Amino acid sequence: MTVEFCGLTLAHRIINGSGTFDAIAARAAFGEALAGEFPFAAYVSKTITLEPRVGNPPPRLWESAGGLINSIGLPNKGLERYLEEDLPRLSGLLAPSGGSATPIPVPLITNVMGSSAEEITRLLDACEQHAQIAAIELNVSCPNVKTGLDIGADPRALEEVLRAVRPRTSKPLIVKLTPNTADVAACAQAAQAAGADGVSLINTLRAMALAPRTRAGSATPWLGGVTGGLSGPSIRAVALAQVAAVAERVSIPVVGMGGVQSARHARELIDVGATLVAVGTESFRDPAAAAKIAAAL
Amino acid sequence: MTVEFCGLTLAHRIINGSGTFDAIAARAAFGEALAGEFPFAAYVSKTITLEPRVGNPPPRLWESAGGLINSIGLPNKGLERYLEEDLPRLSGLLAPSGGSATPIPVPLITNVMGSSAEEITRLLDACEQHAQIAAIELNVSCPNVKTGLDIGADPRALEEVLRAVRPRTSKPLIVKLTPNTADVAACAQAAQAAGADGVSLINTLRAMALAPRTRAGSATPWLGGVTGGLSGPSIRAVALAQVAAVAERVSIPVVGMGGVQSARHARELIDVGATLVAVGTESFRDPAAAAKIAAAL
Amino acid sequence: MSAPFARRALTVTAVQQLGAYSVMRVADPDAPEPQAGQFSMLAAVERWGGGEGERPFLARAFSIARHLQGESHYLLEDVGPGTRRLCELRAGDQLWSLGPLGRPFTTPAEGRRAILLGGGVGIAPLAILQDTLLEDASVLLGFRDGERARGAGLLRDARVATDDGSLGYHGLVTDLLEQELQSDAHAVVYACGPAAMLERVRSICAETHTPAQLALEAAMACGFGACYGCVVPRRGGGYLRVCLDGPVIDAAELERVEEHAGASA
Amino acid sequence: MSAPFARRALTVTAVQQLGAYSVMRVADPDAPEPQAGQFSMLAAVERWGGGEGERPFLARAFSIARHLQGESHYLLEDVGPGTRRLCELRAGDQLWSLGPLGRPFTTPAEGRRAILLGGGVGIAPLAILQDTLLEDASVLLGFRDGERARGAGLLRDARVATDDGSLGYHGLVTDLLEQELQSDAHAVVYACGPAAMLERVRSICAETHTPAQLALEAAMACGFGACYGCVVPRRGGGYLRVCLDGPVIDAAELERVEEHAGASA
Ligand SMILES: Cc1cc2nc3c(=O)[nH]c(=O)nc-3n(C[C@H](O)[C@H](O)[C@H](O)COP(=O)(O)OP(=O)(O)OC[C@H]3O[C@@H](n4cnc5c(N)ncnc54)[C@H](O)[C@@H]3O)c2cc1C
Ligand SMILES: Cc1cc2nc3c(=O)[nH]c(=O)nc-3n(C[C@H](O)[C@H](O)[C@H](O)COP(=O)(O)OP(=O)(O)OC[C@H]3O[C@@H](n4cnc5c(N)ncnc54)[C@H](O)[C@@H]3O)c2cc1C
Ligand SMILES: Cc1cc2nc3c(=O)[nH]c(=O)nc-3n(C[C@H](O)[C@H](O)[C@H](O)COP(=O)(O)O)c2cc1C
Ligand SMILES: Cc1cc2nc3c(=O)[nH]c(=O)nc-3n(C[C@H](O)[C@H](O)[C@H](O)COP(=O)(O)O)c2cc1C
Ligand code: FES
Ligand code: FES
Repeated sequence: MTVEFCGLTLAHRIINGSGTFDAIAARAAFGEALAGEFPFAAYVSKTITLEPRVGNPPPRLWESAGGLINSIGLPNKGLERYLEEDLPRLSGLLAPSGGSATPIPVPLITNVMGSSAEEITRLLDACEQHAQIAAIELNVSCPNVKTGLDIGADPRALEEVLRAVRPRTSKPLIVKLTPNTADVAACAQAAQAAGADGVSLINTLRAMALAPRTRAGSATPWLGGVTGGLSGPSIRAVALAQVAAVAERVSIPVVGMGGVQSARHARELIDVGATLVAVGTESFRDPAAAAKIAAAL
Repeated sequence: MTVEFCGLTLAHRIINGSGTFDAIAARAAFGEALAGEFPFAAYVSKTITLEPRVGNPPPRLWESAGGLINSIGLPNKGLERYLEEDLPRLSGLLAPSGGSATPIPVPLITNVMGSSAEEITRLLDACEQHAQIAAIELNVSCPNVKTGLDIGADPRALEEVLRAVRPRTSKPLIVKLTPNTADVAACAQAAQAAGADGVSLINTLRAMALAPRTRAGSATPWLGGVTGGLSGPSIRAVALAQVAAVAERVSIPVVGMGGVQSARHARELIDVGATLVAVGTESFRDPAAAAKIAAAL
Repeated sequence: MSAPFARRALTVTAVQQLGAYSVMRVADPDAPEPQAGQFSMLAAVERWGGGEGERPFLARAFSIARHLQGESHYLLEDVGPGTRRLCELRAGDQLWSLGPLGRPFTTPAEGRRAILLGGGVGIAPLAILQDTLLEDASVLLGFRDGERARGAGLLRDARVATDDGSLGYHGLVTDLLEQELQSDAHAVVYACGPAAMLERVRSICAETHTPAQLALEAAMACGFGACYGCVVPRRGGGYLRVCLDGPVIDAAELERVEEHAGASA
Repeated sequence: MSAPFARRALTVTAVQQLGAYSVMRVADPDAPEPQAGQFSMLAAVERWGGGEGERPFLARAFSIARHLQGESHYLLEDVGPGTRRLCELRAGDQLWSLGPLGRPFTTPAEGRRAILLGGGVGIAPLAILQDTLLEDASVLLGFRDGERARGAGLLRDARVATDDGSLGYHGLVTDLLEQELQSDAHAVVYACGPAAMLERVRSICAETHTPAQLALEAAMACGFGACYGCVVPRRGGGYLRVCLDGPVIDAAELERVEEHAGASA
């Protein structure tokens, strides 16, 4: 009962949302055996950038009604150290594929982000050298240095960037769309037109929280990064609408995510057209959530 | 302690979100005395269109995590009957203004929507004849007949429409922005540039729900209107981010709304730059919510 | 008299099991006297939320089943996160209540004999109707099974039908209605229950030219006409708001009773 | 031993009031033996949500205060919707627990005398430390007031300081630390408490060249290194994840203890 996705063979339909599961940290916390019974059918890395980033100053988290706002700020070691240090430690992951079937290797999907076609080109070129990377997820929620808007928010701008970078990789290219846009389906169409092999959505919704007032002073943002991204159950109905709109308009496979907590939620995204479903915030509440959902699907 | 807003004098800072309080129905349910101690400092009508609309087929409601999805479909009597039948019944509303001060008349803000500049022009022209209408709120979350996108989702398109219709009314014109856009602040700037006297936000986020599966059949949308709009606490952090972004970029007054449940929430919207705060979904849980918030501010 | 314009924090005074249902009593001494057919919007003061799907969030509508000595009685069936939470409440717990709301039942035209017809948890508003307006009406109650049929104890002198034959007549309660109307057609029917039952009542009454008042249900966000969410199609076009134009609606106003417009069976 | 890779539904066996705090005991017979300084991510199985601001939603971190005969003990202070809900639980109620997680305290270098220093609810991990590793350490505990100072009963032989003088030494518990270090500087400090206290401990220990292990706090979404939300600045640049690199962190790794990195006072 394996699943085909962009030419990859997966143990089941459930993967992780980028930045919501650290396989290396998880093995430190839960033991090395985890590698042999990995909860996700594919492992998506945290967003990797050309240069190392330390991320935003704390506080980075705010709990909202049925959701979480994060302002992590994409901390990562930078492309070079990711490829050198992390990649070797991510080999050999296996996912149970239900019943007594032999476990299936977990392909690695490296999520990258750059603020220009040139930066993305350099990221793709470097990944191209590593057979261990099975596919690329391109995070286009990166603010354009010129306009300040996400490069993925405008279909034309997105198509232009993608046309420029698409030839640089022979690996399946999945575009992680931004939900903070007027017409996410038009963005998905642009990605398809530019040669994307798949799209994934939704990323977090732009959100904000203020620090609880302690004295009569002026209000200050709670998050070190000022604004953050909303995830979890409170965005699930928005995710369902966006995934449905996208799946209706593109023929490439869709990875649906946003607030999935149960097999029922995953099934709903599949029902509206997703091929795979990613679990993000719910893994924080229970690291085994994805495994339970995969088993119950 | 009255508040000035677009030249109107209000008893306090709390008004209703369009379509979330029916003053005529409320007087039927709670008695005529309500008119003399109206909970909102201004009364915003449900969206009025040129022609009558019956609205969407039921089901129209879906409860989500900390929120509500509605697919009401803007039922209304149409412009003519609204002006003839409803307007006279909405005169004489008074709002307590705190302590023993005399109550302040509640100005009427008529919310209108049209799918083209011509339609909006006809709506504004008709309202112009009625002194009882203190201000106009223009709902630009109306899908453009040509593109299918909300006319308010694109700053350029929005500015063009507004420039065409702005001269038709001498009343304060508040533009109710759509949150389903890449850059709500750019839309607000466009509204300001075209002569809007104020902006209000956020309207509901596009969302969807599927009917609970009863048998192994294909999944069907729950809502009669297929998609709906998400409101309530789950969108509050998104509202705060959008109101903050807008208030930073425009000098006209801002009406903030989205998930307000308490004076603290209202205060936060004011802190990031709103002049007035609208209460919507929370009034469903307690019709006196707005009055309590106004008293506690 | 109209409802106070705010939800009120009330105290649960007693909860009793009645077969598959709970009867919850709530002290509400200052409320205006509710009329038969009216409802309240209820929510727990503490921990309303955090159930299945991070719900409930909105208040829920419940028929006032009885109002005695300053206490409102409600008949509850656990069908989801909202009713589950309310069924958990115990004497001393706090409840938000808004109401009484909605258009009540009205007394029959002179000379017509009243028949009260209830199905499942929809029997609730018939109890207060029997208490206040129609003490001598015939009472026909239908239930899915024996556990639910114990709910019939809420009313006096009821004839009971069960789907599985475990109590009373084996079959639909609407069969009993047809028998009653055959023996004396000069009647008026007051009905509340599942949509399929109400639709059957509507069509029987239409055929036999029997006036009928149907207490409908619909998912509600507000309960007082604000959200336009609780609609059912009106005969001749457009929609009725169940909370404002109902919940008691003259059967003649409806073309048919739609799937979502009834109580759980 | 590492933690099982899933949250586990456990049963509360007892809840006791200890002044301003609650001590909750949870049956956890199958868990690996926790080490002093480790924590669990806890959430109520029922009704986790629906409190203030429609929260809590995420699990909350709690130091394992003690682990005896297959039961984990936690010391809880009600400071918000999550702790409030947990403080409501009673024997028999179900709890989600993930853990034990995090880097524990380590034994002192040969010859150094241990001083345990706790503030407020931050005394919790010192109890298990006293139970397992450092039975003979001096124990200095600081509290805001007398009600909270009753929490000192969690440990044996503690010297207590209170901000308001209602019990023990009138002043900061770090004053007591300075006295102790003056009498015998060859010590190692194990501390957990409010950020301001930990910062004072860090600076005293830096000045006196006393090694110190600080158990930090930070708002956590996951507890196992997945979210990168729980960071504190590391001396020399970058950040440490409190859940993975801590909660017990060598004071030398920190430039200073920031405002959000401590327990409630
Ligand atoms: C006027 C009136 C009087 C009533 N009187 C009584 C009474 O006396 N006693 C009584 O027990 N009940 C009564 N009801 C019904 C009661 O209000 C509902 O059973 C209750 O609202 C269900 O809430 P829940 O959370 O328990 O279940 P829900 O989960 O809300 O499920 C109820 C139904 O709603 C649908 N549904 C499922 N999920 C959702 C969702 N997320 N959003 C929206 N709809 C959903 C499904 O069709 C489901 O079967 C009355 C209703 C009305 C309108
Ligand atoms: C390793 C570790 C061990 C701990 N051990 C213990 C222990 O043994 N005993 C104990 O009682 N506590 C302990 N804590 C602290 C405990 O986890 C917190 O008190 C708890 O998470 C608070 O949750 P709450 O919902 O009750 O309060 P919250 O409302 O979450 O308030 C706690 C603080 O968070 C901030 N805050 C307020 N609102 C929000 C929001 N919406 N989103 C994010 N932050 C907000 C404020 O600064 C507030 O003071 C420990 C924490 C850690 C990290
Ligand atoms: C703490 C956190 C960190 C995240 N980091 C990234 C990231 O680095 N790159 C990315 O593309 N998405 C990131 N996301 C977005 C998730 O992958 C996912 O799109 C989103 O959270 C919605 O899914 P959920 O509701 O299941 O969490 C992050 C989300 C969270 C909550
Ligand atoms: C049931 C319902 C009906 C609404 N109808 C309208 C409408 O007719 N016109 C409009 O501009 N906004 C409408 N809105 C949007 C609200 O005015 C408001 O922008 C939104 O609900 C966010 O605020 P809240 O979270 O406080 O509800 C409606 C919202 C709801 C929930
Ligand atoms: S429930 Fe809101 S209008 Fe009827
Ligand atoms: S709490 Fe998630 S990384 Fe530490």
